[in-house]
Amino acid sequence: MMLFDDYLLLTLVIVTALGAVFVRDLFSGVLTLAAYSFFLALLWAGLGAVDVAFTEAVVGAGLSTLFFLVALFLTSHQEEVRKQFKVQMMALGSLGILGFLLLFGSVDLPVVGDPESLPSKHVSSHYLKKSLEETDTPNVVTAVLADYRGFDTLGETTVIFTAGIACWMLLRRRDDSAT
Amino acid sequence: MADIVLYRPHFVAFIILFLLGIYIMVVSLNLVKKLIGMYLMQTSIILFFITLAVKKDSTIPIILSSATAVTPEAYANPLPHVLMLTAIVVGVSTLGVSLAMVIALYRQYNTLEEDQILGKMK
Amino acid sequence: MTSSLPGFLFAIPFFAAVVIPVVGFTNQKFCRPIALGTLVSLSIVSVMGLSEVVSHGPLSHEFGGWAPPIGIEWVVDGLSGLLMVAISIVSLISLVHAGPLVEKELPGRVIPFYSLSLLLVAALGGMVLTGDLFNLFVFLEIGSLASYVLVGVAGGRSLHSAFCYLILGTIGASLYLLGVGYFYAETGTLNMADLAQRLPEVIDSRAVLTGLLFIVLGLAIKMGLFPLHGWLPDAYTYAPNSCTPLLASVVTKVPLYAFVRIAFWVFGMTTVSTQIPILVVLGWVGAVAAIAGAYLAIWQESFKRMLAYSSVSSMGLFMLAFSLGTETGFAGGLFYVLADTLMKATLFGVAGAAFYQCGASTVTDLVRLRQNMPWVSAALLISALSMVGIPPTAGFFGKWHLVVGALEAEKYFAVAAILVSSMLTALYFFRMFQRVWAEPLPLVEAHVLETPFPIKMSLGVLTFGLIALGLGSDLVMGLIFESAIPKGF
Amino acid sequence: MIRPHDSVIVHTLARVFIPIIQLFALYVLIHGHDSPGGGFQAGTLFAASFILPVIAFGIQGSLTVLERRAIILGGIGILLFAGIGLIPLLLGEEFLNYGELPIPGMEASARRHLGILGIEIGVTIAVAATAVSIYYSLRERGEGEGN
Repeated sequence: MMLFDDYLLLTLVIVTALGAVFVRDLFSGVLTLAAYSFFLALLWAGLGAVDVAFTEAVVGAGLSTLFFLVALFLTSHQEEVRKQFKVQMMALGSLGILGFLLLFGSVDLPVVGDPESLPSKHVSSHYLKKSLEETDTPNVVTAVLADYRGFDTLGETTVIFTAGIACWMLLRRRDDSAT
Repeated sequence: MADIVLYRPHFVAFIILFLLGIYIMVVSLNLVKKLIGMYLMQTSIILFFITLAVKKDSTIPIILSSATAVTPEAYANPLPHVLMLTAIVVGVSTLGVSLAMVIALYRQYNTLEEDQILGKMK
Repeated sequence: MTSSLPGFLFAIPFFAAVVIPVVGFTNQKFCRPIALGTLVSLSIVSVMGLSEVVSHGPLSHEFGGWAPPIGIEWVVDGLSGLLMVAISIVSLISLVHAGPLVEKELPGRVIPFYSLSLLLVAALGGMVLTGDLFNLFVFLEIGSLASYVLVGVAGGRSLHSAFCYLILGTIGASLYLLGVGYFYAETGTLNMADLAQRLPEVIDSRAVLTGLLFIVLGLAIKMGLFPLHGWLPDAYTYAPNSCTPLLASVVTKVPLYAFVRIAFWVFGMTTVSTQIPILVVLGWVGAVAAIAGAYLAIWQESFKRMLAYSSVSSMGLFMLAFSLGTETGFAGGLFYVLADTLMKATLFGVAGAAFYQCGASTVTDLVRLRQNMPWVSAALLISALSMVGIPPTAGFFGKWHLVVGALEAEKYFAVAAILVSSMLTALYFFRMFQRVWAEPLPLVEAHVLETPFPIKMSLGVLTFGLIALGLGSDLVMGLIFESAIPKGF
Repeated sequence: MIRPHDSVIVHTLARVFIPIIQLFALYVLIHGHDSPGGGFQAGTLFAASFILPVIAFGIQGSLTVLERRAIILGGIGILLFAGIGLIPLLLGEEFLNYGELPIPGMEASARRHLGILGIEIGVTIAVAATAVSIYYSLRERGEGEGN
């Protein structure tokens, strides 16, 4: 499980994330973010989550980078970095507490990859055992996504529909919507 | 504390990305840089969920033939994958709406820096 | 008892919200009738649902035909049925009130306004009725996206406050999702009822404790609890007047409901107050929030900003009421939530009408209200009296039950906090009374057009509702005691 | 705004890639059952294949009218999804219960298979149209609109 590629991919993900954040020019920051999404997609494919990797590569890296680039085309590329010492200290302090809370809570979490952990036994064993005979779909993730928890997917499509209406309401010119 | 780093490297990566994302969202004055931080925070939570779904030496959750009885230990846990498909799309939708706001703000105040916007609003 | 009623409770607002843009492109006049017709039928179905719950017990609906831990389940019980009725009625009145305001404020954006409002109502209904933690996150996101945009659509300052609301709201929603992830890691299930059974074995693990802390933090940001309320005053002050009655009266109360559902139904009363003493901490936070919110409201010059800070103060009162730990305290808190929904809808409706009629936005130019808008000033008078807590109105009975519950629980700091915050509320509302009624009339006779009928009717219905809720308070309290109290009291 | 790209390479490559992207999107949609893929991935690929010509060849008149109405297609996609879910509810069963879809001569699991394919198509239409609509709104610089 702890093969070499996991450590490599994790470091690549963190390095590109730091790059995307601390570079001054927004244009290269966004493109580093696209690289970050691709390495993340590779990492998830390695962890066995192929559907999520596919979606992250297409929706996460493709669509978000497209939206970022369109926004940057219409606004400015440069970011004037100014030090604001007080806010940084306050943020570092509160994030230190949040980080300690995360570490404090992580001790009892199941070890990565142990098949005896409760999430892998309780509900998901039913999905794995029964999904082929109940829904005729080999891909269990599609079966769970569309059938067992199909209502979540309906909510998810509504989320992207709400975003579509929202962008129409915020940006469209006054004349074209008065049809 | 040492075993966390050794046995759960993914979890350490999640903590780093999550805190980095929130730090940038709070501290940076540039609106687009805040959204880059938001994107990092949302994808780090997806990393946390996917590490819950991993099983030692298991394949992807696609069951081709129902002839042999299916042993759940041989396949990764499909439920977090489904949840994270939703989280990715939610992240992209929130990003779309926030970029629409950034463009509308730029159209009005001609800057992406929050302090200049506050200055012009007064 | 499985029934298809919750399915219709979701389908009615959802289908209307999706059909409106499709139909609206052909003819813009259809949007308002579809929206109002949908909300009327939603109110009727939710009242039918509540009466069925009272007579036959909770109704459940398994989506996709799968039993709960496998599929997603919706449950309508006393608490969620009551809130669903409140949401549907108040959103109906807010949309009736918003009719003329939308024509004036957002001329080119009538279709998306009605579509987003119905999506917001469907999302709030979804959050109230769902029995699945991740389903609640999905509807939380839909509702949040709709309310970010409804706040920011007036452009200029409201855009910046909407952007801050979006950033803080996304942090809150992500913290909630993280908390759900910790629960899933420990118990392997997402269904609330199933989680409640599986929690006692893992209750002392640190992951569950941090999961609960993250969920409380995330929902506290969403509901605008005092230390994390930064987005609320700007958002409600600069939001367009057609959207504030709906936003201010219901949107912050649904995350509070989600916290109550998780704390009392999933964790149970005893674990939340003794093993993980989160209720005690939240009691103190609520007390501080009630006093601080009321104190900050005194110094505000803009009327809507004063109301925003009074919303922060009443959110503190709700958290205080639910953390008292006695049945009357819980029931009093729930009754005060219903009363506050009506009060905030009326007050923000009056603010919107005042701005629409004569451009009055600060407390001092509310005096024009008295001069040429008798209906609206009557609504302002009654809702302000109800906020202060004068007998015939619902506000008095709400605060009365809160004080009785606090005394029963022997939590004297809570009693002190309720009384001090009520006095501060009385202070800034009497200051407003003095400005509006005691000041001499301004000499110049401003030409003011007659208040349009939808605004007069909606403010009238809300004011009548306030008094009816006050007089019928024992009926509502009886309903709450009978079907909305969690086990373990 | 975004002028058509002037280099020939982009034009020819775009002309080559657009049909391939659409074919791949159809493959992803149809094979969502037994290989990774499904509604969202296929919808986003379709959106990419609609946005690429606008970037490469600039904005033609007809395309702008289509893009302005894209949100309606999104609504129709969601109505297809929710409509398939509503039929069982109207028959007295649960919402989204594909086993009860009134398709004669099929047992429940085959009906569910069809129901899943149906909603994947609905999701693909919704996501493709809404992504194009969001792209159009973001790119649309209303001159002097300054709300």
